[in-house]
Amino acid sequence: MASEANSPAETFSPIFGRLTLDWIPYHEPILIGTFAGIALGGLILMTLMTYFRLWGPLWSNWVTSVDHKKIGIMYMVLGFVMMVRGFADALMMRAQQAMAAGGAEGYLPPHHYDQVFTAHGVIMIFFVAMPFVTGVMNYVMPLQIGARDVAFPFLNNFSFWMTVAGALLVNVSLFVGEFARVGWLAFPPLSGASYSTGPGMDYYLWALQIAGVGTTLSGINLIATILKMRAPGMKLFDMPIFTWTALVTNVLIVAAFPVLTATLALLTLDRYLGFHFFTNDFGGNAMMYINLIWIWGHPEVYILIIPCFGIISEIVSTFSGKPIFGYRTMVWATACIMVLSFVVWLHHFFTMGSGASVNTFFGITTMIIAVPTGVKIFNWLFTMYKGRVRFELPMLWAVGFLVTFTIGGMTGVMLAIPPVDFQLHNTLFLIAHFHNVIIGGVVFAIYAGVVYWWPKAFGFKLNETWGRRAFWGWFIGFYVAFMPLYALGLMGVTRRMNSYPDAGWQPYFIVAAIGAVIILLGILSTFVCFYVSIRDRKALAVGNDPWDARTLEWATQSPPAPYNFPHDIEVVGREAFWRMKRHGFAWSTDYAPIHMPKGTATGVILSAVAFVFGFAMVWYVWWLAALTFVAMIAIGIGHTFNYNRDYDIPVDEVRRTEAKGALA
Amino acid sequence: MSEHTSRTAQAPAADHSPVGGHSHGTMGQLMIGFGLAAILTIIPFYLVMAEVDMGRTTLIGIIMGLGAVQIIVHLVFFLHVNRGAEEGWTLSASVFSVIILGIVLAGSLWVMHNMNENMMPMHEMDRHIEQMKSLRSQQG
Amino acid sequence: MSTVTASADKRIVEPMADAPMHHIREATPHETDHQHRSPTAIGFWIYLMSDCIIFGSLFATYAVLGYGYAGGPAPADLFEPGFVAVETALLLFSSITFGLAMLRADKRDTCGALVWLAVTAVFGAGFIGMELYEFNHLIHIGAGPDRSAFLSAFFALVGTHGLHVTGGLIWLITLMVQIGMHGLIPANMQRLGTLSMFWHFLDLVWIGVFSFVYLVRLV
Amino acid sequence: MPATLDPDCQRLLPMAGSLSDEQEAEILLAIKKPLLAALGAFALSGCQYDVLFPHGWVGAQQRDLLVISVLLMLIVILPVLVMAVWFPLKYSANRDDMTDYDPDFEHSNKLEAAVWGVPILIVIALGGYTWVYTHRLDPYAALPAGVSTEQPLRIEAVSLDWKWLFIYPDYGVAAVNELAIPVGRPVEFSLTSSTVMNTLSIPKLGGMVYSMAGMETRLHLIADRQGTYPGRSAHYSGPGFAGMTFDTLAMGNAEFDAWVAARREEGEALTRASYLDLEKPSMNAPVQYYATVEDDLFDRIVEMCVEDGKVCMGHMMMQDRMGGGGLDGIGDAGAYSYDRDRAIDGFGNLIDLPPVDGHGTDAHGADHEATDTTSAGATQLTNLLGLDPDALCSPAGAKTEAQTNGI
Repeated sequence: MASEANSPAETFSPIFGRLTLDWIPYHEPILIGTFAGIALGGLILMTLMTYFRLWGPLWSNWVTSVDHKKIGIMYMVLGFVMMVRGFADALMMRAQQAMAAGGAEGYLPPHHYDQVFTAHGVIMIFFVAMPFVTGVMNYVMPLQIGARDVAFPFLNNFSFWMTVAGALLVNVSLFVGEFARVGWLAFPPLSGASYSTGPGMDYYLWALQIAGVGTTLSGINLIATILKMRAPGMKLFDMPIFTWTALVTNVLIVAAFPVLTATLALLTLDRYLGFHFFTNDFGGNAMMYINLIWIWGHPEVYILIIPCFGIISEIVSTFSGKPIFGYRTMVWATACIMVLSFVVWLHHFFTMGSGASVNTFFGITTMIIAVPTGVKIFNWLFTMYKGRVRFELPMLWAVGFLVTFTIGGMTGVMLAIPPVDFQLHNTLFLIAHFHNVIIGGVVFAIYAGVVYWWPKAFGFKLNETWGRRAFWGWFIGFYVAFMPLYALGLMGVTRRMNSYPDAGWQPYFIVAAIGAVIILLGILSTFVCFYVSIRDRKALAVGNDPWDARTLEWATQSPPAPYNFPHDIEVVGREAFWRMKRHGFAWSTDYAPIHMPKGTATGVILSAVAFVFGFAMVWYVWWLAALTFVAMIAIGIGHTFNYNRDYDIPVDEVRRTEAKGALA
Repeated sequence: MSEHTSRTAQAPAADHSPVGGHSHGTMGQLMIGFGLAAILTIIPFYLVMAEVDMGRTTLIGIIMGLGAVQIIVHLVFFLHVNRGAEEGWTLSASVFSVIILGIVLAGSLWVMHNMNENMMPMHEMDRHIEQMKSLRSQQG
Repeated sequence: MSTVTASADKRIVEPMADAPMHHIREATPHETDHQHRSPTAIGFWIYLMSDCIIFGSLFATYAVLGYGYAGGPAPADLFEPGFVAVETALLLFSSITFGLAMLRADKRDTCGALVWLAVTAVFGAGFIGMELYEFNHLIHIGAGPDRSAFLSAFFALVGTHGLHVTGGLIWLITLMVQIGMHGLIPANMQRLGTLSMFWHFLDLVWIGVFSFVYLVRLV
Repeated sequence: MPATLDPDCQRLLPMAGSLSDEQEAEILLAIKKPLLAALGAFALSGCQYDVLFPHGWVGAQQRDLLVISVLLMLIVILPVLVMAVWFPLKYSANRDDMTDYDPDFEHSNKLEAAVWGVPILIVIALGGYTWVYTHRLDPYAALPAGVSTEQPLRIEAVSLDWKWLFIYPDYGVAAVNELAIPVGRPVEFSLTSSTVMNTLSIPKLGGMVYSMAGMETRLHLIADRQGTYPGRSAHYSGPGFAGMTFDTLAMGNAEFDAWVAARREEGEALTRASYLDLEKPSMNAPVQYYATVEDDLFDRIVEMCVEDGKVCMGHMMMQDRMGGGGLDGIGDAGAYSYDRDRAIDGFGNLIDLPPVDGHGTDAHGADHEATDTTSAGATQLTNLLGLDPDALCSPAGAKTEAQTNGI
């Protein structure tokens, strides 16, 4: 036998499926502590909310809201909350690897450590990075194109809550059962029925499927919004760069996520019904999974980074006091990336048996994709050139992004060369590389976006001191944490090891752990920054256009009224707001009633039922799964019988709202 | 089941297609489409069911080709995809999907074929054919 | 580029104080040109394209794994071209009858539209019935999806199409009830147009299925 | 430790190379402990950059390409990094002389040409190198003739749960978690896995390649210098993964012959039966040797038919190419089943999953009772759906025994 410990026995009862008390990990002190902390925190939160009578407003103003701005903000909250969870996993890993050298075992046994690194990857990609980019796109894009809301407001609400349902399912696995122990992409046969028994892998599948529905629908929604809801007169080549990147990102989502859905569905069939897609036997072929998952996986990388390019473009342009350099080049470069990102997927598995010609082809296509990406970086540089650069918080993050992302890009091209990849594949060099582009790219850009659009969303700026502390925590922490991993990678150190024999590696791991702690300080500073800024919101209050910005979202009130704009805007040319300002812009006070969609609880109810369905499927509680499945269909059909989904905001209310904004 | 139109839309930037959007076609279009689809369905079924004597590759080519043509017939006559519909976005979206589908299908086949060639235990074909024959005779 | 900026500057961007009502008038549900402005058609088309890529992945899987019989039955042992021809005919007829229903609906002939929709539903149900029969038969003789990678890929691809048709049927019946309740109001017309796209799309996918899954493998 | 320092590292650490052991010991004693620990750790780890200081031709080529690519990219990367910091400072809004502020500067054909042109030129150069090196270092291809004139040594490597088995087909010996190779002689690995994916990685010698069940991959490496080089699995494969390490002993030809001879003297026989025993999951397995190896064992491992009563994959693929097993083949499922016999729980212990339609596995007399259609042998599908097993299961269950006996 391989281990002293055992998983709970496979049993089945008609009522509880395979769920037994043995699956509650009460013998794991770390988990019990976490659970107690969350339960206590939750209890305090609920008490406070009850005390201040906030349940009603939360439900009617937020949970059931179809307002794209509120949904955008909720996505960001989800992203930050899940980032705490994902980062806790990261700290655990760094601590384990700093300890477990030269025969020492550390404090996490493999069974637990393997779940931690899987959960870290899944959470950070699907429930941190994705909500972040979706949230920013949701909030900013409709404002930038002068729309009142997205094309399908109800769908937007539903998409968000499906993402939450997926995130909840991942977190429930902490306290009921276990999570997958397979790495974030769950390569079979390891993730198949035989080598991943127990509920962990099923949590993974259902969480991603449920969240994936939300992501795909949100992608469709935002494309339709950009295509159909632009302000009159706004041509495609008048759209702000961020809107362009949002369009490309959502096209990628709609084209790539179906592949993920299909692939995970096939793996689910393998696990649940004994199909043989990715098994070793019966003619199955695990390589087909690897192939399909990376057809999704590589575009996914660009789904995360392209909106970040857009954010950086807006910020660099605004804070340099200049239009973006080479607008058309920028757009075409983005479009190139959109198509090219679909022809490079094999570079993730050069070492898995392809021949030299195939490897060369995919290596070279990968290098080609670096060209449009590099062009973007030059465009940002030349936007600053001969500009008037104000080094405010968003710009600080943007410059941090430029430097860090460039280095990450270089190591990425190194990995794209097949013979080099043969040495560096699956080493910590790879880990350092993708954290370099995801932290240096996505996280820095999202932070830049948050500090940039925060005054728009809430009417006050973020506290500068704590904002800078957060930046330096992340920036220094990143280099301290990941440069040692590059070094370890050049030693050939493999990823995902919960212990290692060579004590010579330990100093590097200790430095990396210190780096993680510095990042922790950055994250704590972020939350302190939020707290301090909200506390001092009166002092930090700003007008509608605090950064002297160039795009339409700054033409509205801060925070914008539910209907965004009191009137339609006839847009002519690029950077409409910039010219509107120069010609002394003011909204007409001749208001008209505004037609808006009503809030609805259907989205959150459907998602709650979907969550229960996922849980029932994980534990083989077939009766509950069937019941919830039918319920979802019934609720969906029921929703279509409601024809009364809109209302008019009367002129008086518009006038009142606009007057309030003018006073502030 | 859940699509909900926001009727708060501003007019789109430029709507050059007053007829665009939802054209449901005419009886004539429908019948032409039906006729073509029926022919394009009957031919491949006939070829297979009558076991027409043709090269395997030719037959496969014909069946796949007719399938492709019929897909276009459906797109044009039943789904009314044309340059005017939705300011051309329907057509663009379709072309883009075809490109992605082409990449996914051709790419997967190429990559998987290359890997199977390299890795699948097919190198001792002859030995296996021998085994096979003996097995068949044993069973028979 | 700078010339564009300069000329644009002359045309001052202002709120449309003179015609601020346009979109609101346009947005009322009974406006005839409403559907041309609505994002529903293009949104649903984009959904269909994403669905198309799901099918594409399944077709790719069938193409790659469809020759792994694991010593079990091959297409020639299992597929009956005549049977598939009848299925195909049912689906094609249902497409035509849906088209006829749309033509009636365009003429605001509620009753005619409902009748044709009912005929469509019958054809669709017939198709699903045949598919269920086929699946049941295969599983009964032991050629279920767990027998080989080929059968797994077959069941997954054809089954996914079948699930879509089933979903379409549920939607069709729901919409018939709604048309019965409210008549051919613009909202229902829009739904009918959307369902029409879905239904024709399923027929289109079936062309791929009968060509690539059945016929080619019987050559 | 100093004994394992190689010349590369000695160049990095001039002190270490020039001192005798005694002198060193004296100095070491004189230095305070914490300083020693820190210095020692970093100095030693300077020698650990296996990727940068490889001891094999393949690794050296890969290192060269790595260096070339970095230098090529620095042509663009360095200016970008400089500009990224310098521009915001130089064009700061706080500068005194604002005359160079040009708010309309948003396009320049020259700059555009440069920002597209230079990266494209670099990518063309990189692409050329990639083409040449990727073909030269194709793991399936034998090393170029110029590297070594010696006949390649064939080694069959199998990743098991969770240890490595190295079979020397030319010598008829095998070892677990130890890899001995002669210096200067190319090594041709044939790789496969018994269950999940793993990767054979010996960074000091060169790149890695995956091992996968039912498939056979190749890897060509060579050691230029004697030494002990760590090897491991570089693809996460389950709870015992971190312990899948082994020492690569690169030795002279005579020593290698002695190693082989020593293996032949002692140790047990690696037969199909003992392999099935070895294949069972274990963690941190000790080094173990086999004096003899049954013929065709590796092929059977690749083709997943070490067990009696299982159809070999090559055979299956031939059969499939000839049109499959027909309707009569339906009941033979058990002879094609593999994974479920190796199911493990979360801690790596073998567990019993109900076999898939296992009517054919009668070679395992003990398992046979469990494969009865009416009891535990019902398919998982049936179990999960709670459906009538008779409706789902092959009625051929009874007659399949006879059919599969012939295989």
